[in-house]
Amino acid sequence: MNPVRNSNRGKNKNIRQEPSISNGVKSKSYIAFVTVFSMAFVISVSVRAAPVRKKLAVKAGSIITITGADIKNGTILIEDGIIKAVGKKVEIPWDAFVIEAKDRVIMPGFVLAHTSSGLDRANENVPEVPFLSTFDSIDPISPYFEDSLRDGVVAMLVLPGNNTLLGGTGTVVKPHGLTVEAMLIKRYTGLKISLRPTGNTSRMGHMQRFRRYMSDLKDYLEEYEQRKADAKEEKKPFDEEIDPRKQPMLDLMNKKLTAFIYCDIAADVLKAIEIHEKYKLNTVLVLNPTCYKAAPLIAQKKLPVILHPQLIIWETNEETNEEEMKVIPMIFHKAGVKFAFQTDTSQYGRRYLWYQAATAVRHGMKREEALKSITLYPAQFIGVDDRLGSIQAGKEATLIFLTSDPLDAQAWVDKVMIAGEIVYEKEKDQRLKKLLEKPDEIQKPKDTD
Amino acid sequence: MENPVVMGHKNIILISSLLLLFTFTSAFGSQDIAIRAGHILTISDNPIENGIVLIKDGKIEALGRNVVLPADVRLIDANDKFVMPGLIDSQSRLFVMDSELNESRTIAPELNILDAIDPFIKEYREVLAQGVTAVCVAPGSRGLIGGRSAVLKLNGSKNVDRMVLKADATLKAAVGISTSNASSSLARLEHYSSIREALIATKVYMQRKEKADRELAEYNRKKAEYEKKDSGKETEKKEKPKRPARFRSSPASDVLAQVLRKEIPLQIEAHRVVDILNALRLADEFGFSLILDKCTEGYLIADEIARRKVPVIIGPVSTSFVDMPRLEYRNHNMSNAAILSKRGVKAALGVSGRDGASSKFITLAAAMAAANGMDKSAALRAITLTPAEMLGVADRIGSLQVGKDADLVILNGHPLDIRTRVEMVMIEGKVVFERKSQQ
Amino acid sequence: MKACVILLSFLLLMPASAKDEQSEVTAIKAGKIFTMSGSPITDGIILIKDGKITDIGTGIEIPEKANIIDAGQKVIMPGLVDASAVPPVRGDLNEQSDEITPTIRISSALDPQSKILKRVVQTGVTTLYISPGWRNVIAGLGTVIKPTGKTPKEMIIKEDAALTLVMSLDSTYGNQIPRSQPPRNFYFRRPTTRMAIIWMLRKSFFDAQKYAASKEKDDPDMQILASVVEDKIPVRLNVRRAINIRTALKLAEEYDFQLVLDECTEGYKVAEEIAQKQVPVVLGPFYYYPGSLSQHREGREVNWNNAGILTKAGVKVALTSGAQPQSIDLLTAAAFAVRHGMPRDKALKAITTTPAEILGVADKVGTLEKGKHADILILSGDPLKVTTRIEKVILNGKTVYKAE
Amino acid sequence: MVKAADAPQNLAIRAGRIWTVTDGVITDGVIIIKNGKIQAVRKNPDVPAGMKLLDFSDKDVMPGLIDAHCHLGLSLDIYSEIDETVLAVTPDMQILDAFNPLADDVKKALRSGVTTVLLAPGNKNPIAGQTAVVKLSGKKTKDWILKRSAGVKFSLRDDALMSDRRPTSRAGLLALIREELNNAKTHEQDKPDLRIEVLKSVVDANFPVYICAYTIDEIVSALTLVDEYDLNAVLIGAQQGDEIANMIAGQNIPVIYSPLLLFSRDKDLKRVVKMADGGIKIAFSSTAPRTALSDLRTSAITAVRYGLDTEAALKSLTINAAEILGVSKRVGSIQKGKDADLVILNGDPLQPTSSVEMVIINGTIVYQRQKI
Repeated sequence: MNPVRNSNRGKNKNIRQEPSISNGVKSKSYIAFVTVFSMAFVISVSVRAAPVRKKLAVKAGSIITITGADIKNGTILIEDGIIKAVGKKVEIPWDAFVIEAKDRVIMPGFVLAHTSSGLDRANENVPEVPFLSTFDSIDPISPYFEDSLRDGVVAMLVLPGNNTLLGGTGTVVKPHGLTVEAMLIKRYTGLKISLRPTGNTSRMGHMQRFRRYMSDLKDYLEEYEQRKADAKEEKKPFDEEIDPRKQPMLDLMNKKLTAFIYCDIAADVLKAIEIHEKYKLNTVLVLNPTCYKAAPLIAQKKLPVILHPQLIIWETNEETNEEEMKVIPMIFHKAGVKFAFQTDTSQYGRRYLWYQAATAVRHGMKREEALKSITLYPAQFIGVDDRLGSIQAGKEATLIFLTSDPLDAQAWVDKVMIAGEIVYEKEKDQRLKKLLEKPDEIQKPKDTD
Repeated sequence: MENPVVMGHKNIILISSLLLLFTFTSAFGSQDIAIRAGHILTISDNPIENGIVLIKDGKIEALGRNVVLPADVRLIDANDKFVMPGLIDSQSRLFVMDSELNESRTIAPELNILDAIDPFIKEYREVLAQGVTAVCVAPGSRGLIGGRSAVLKLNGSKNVDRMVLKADATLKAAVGISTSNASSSLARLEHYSSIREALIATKVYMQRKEKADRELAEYNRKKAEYEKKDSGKETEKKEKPKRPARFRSSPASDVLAQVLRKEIPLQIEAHRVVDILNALRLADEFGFSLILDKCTEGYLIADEIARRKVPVIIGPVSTSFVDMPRLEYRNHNMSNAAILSKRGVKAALGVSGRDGASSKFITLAAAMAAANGMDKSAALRAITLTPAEMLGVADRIGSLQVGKDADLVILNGHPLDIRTRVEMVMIEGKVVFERKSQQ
Repeated sequence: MKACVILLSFLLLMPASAKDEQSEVTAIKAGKIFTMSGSPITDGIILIKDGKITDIGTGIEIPEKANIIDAGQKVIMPGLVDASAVPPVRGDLNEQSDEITPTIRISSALDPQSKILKRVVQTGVTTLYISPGWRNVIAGLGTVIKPTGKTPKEMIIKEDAALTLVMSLDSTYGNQIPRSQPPRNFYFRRPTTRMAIIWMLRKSFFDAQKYAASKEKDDPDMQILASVVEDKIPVRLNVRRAINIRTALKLAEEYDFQLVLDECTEGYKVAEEIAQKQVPVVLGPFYYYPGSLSQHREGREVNWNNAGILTKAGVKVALTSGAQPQSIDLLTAAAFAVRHGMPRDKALKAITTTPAEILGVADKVGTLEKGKHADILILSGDPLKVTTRIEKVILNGKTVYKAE
Repeated sequence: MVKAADAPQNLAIRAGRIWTVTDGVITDGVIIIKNGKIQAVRKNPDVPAGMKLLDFSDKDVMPGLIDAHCHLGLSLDIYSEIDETVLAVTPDMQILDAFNPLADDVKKALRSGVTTVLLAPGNKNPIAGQTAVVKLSGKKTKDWILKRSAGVKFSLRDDALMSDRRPTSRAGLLALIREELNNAKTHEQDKPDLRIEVLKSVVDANFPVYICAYTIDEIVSALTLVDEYDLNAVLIGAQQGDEIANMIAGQNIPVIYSPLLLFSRDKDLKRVVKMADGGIKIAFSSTAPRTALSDLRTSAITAVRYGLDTEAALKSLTINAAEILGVSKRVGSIQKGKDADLVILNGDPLQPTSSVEMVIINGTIVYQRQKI
């Protein structure tokens, strides 16, 4: 890790002690505090204050509000990027700019609660690095973000990968903007803990390493408090900082950070719960498919879950020797667990959040619930549900315009609006054209001989 | 240092309550159960013919020829059958994946096998079906000091803490294990000495710790005194006492300290004569309570072992239990158990099979030991009460005695007869296995 | 607990399949039937007798003792045909000891108990073409099988269905060039370049032609190559780059053999030429990103609409899993082909009739017609909706999968 | 222990139970042995004069156990001289040339009651070499070598695939075997070639082949080969054979079953039972020294544990094996005229609690258990 950067982070109290920076206004002011990132301030503001019309009225063929009932031929009234009203008969002020979307389905943008893409490298090879932040590693021009926007994702929590015991803290960004600061929605959210042993360590060693770290932390704090007490006693001034490298774990324990605990096998879930309860954390479980065996436990503990992109696995039934299809989202759904989906590009569909939801619906999940797990729930898990995840008055006007029903493979994202500003339009998407249309005839070589 | 097990206990006790419901194949609340059996092998005492075992809230309430049955008791009729305590495999690797058995570090006493337990693996059902109700799982033999073992019950719980009968049952160590199949005389030397070093270091550590505690106490006393002086009418100013440096405890050393204080026995895996002697020498020097594990060539120095009253867990009885006999088994002798027990060594039998499923053959192991000279009663004791005593759980399991857990097996014949089938298995009064009729 | 669930699900499953086997005739009623041979039938009936379709249409009267499966308003379509599936074979699919191994028959190594088969059935695939791996220039003979039966004999419906050639760079992988050190094993060998691959193909077929003409028939390798140039066995040629596709077409002309193109990643660039030569294409796995293709050197220029562009140009296109265990869901593949620009009807054909024709088993499978195998899918809705699920798979008239 | 050097003398053995295998159990009987052969087996206990009497009135006598597939006496250290892997096809190799009758594991085998074994090469060659049937003790060649060449061993296992030798794939493996057999078929006599001669006798003269195949696909390929070239075949291993028992029985191919390892899952341990019930002739094997030598009897005992009929188990240890190996004229049961290869146990042979007290080969005591 880079000591200079860390000492900066250490000194800068605003970053750490600002109580959950969640809504847009606050986050602006919060960034403003950050003297070291004053540059960021300028840009992020300039992005917000881009040529957004002050008042907008979107006339939609149908509106999926997520929290409320769907609305046919409704209107969404937007002012300064915030939704003012939504409904069938919303009267449009004379000075509002009207966007006609009669043949479109409009819904809140998708939210991705866990990804490690868009980073140059996802994992540090030292096991305990809670003080690292993806903020310093996000690559704004990575095609991943471009694609995410194209696919209707408007917010994503970028966390370190699953190969590091204490991997570091995450950053919530929107896939739009030329710098990380411009993309930033919320930084210093979530800390990644991975229970999968790496290298040649066993689970015994891995857990022991974790306990060791925690007991050291305990020692450190006791000593710190002792020194403080002594200073008080001797009426000396006490200006010693908490070691910035330890701060994130402390914030984890006083719930300023949410723990994103990755479990590789079902047995790891038990350990995750153990940790969750011992340290009284805010916990979100990031699960491998086989963890479904622990679903009843998770349901009982009411822990939120982020599912692996692979939603269907097969297992051999020992008695009959038959292959049995296990539909992971259904197992959790039946158990009553609240979950969000993840994506990857390893096969057809999985790249799209809407396809993941559709897969669950295919196997019997309620449509409303499925849609929630790609919008509202992930927004809740990463603490941006006060501005994203549904279409309600007061929330940010971050919407996607679809050509037809979101769960239909033939539906395309036609427009993406972030805080009242249209940031993506399909017909202007050159790359998509290149991917879908026939290139100009390349001339044939003359026949030799 | 924080104890993971205790910690866990406080926390996840809730889950278990829920899990109980669907983990047990059939559970009838806390109704009393009486088993009328043709033969009751108590193991601790003589067998009882045509007796009754009375079970109340998971414990054995009474047993004998004439037990008065309370009203509304559930009577299980086993007139022509055998009843015996649940079997124990003291060398099992059930619930642990191969990859999790060993840690790359060589001296790692702070490790705990409970972190490697995967309650979701299915093999245990087959083991249970053969009458095994408890297993002792220890780390593998790759590390010199591999970590602490634990005694688990096969009660089908998906929650490790509910399975645990005893955590930190032993600390597992190994000397002279050949990693390749080449001769390992050098490794042998190195193993012995590095374990010895670790123990010596621990002694020093303990002294330092005591000293630190003393100093702290002293300081606190002085400080209190000083403050008193300070507050009262000060006569002559005393200078303020200095706080001693804070003592940093080390999880590893703390475990070894427990060993030296005889709180945890050291279970040393040794095959060849020289290794066994090394283990004994260590015990002589440091005076910890030793359990010899495997002890393949023990029969060659039975008296040495007997003289020191060191208990032994023998296994595998037959090399059929291991896939490919390693160098350690070169002088393997199926009479090992017989010879040792006849010379008065306290000998338990383990399967020490290649994987978890092997534990289901514990009775076969006992039978083989009997075939090679161990008398049958001793062989049966070696897979029930003896291991229970060694592992410090004899107050709960291992024999049929009033007050002990109702972990028992009902068989349709003598346990050592190959044609005998397990009819029913109970753990703490709950039926966890019942043989289907068509089988 | 889990055991109980499993047991239950099986109790649910058993009766259906059991009954199918007992009773003589099975009759299936459904709201909509995509026969793939003509226009869809509404409220149709299919009669099945010993594994074959005996009658199909509306208003057919059902015999007394027939076992009736009433699919209600559900949708029925023929079992899917994967023209490039993952072989149910253990271990290495490539015989690495030589780059020209025509006598290798993938059928000889079939594993009837393979998990792959049991899974693939649940995704609706009832006919598969499997071939040796792609690490040899001439890899060997592929086979058309059905995912049922205890022995290869029972599974195979067309042995020696095609000879697999590999013109993509895969056939050079693992080969080392003997430079300073002397060749130690057979990995020191040709080909290591594109030109060498094509040279070897030319050479083999040149010899094959001579052999075919000559009298004595004593070389098993040549025997097979000869039957290719004699047009008895078609060729499946794995190729990705446009330039190689051209070469392949030329080669097919020179030695005139029946050509089928495999994978064909850059096919969209030379669609017209392929169409003009009337060469069918079996599209390989779909990749979102240029370079995400494992053979990145050849996958720089992916086009999502490869299938669409080829079909528009008039090429016969089959959509397949591309022998990738990861992507085995053909229905989804078709749905996305349509999303990217392939006409709907063509997409449906591309996973049923077209592959059946390419594999030369169109007389047995691919459509729902009198006399054809009773391979039937019962779907909860439209085949190309991703929210539609496979309710039941009927293979040779027997229910082999039923969703809980 | 009585030295194996003693001349085979005339013996009378009185036993509590005689498990003849072929004609039931005789209680309180006597076995009369004259120069290495069984001269009589009778009920009434009186013994002709001038005969050394071994009195085992409270013990059981059974025929010497036959281990139908093992690699005994081939190992200097824990197994080595089993596979000749430079070439993939070595039918002319004879395993007997590598056999050391005085090896350690041979003695161990004797102690566990094994008197006759099939020696075989390992599984690393598709066409490995010629097997042999030998007794584990005996002075004159004819006493202990029952068959110098009992057949050719094929291996369809993955072990026969190597990354740097043909074949590297299963398909390639079968292609190779077919190629070799076809060559043998079409081979002209005028150019002699030992390798091909052997294979010729396989395809033309019904010379036995021992095909090692464990999994279903391996077994299926084996059956196809047998069909194609109509081979006189025996299956070795055949672990998952129960899945296609009817086919194996249909082609009536006997099976030398792989040892029942004591770490297998229940469903695998039940397989052999299903096969026996399916009408397949089963013999047990130890593949020693890979697995422990006690395995031969333990295999049978475990099979009984999982439901195998005791008589079938007993036969599989003795007469079945003898028949499969084609040596049933001399060994495999306690019958007049057969070699006096006997095992004395202190109880029912199929109980794990009973152990071997004495082993006799050709009327000579070759092992006697000492008291501890």
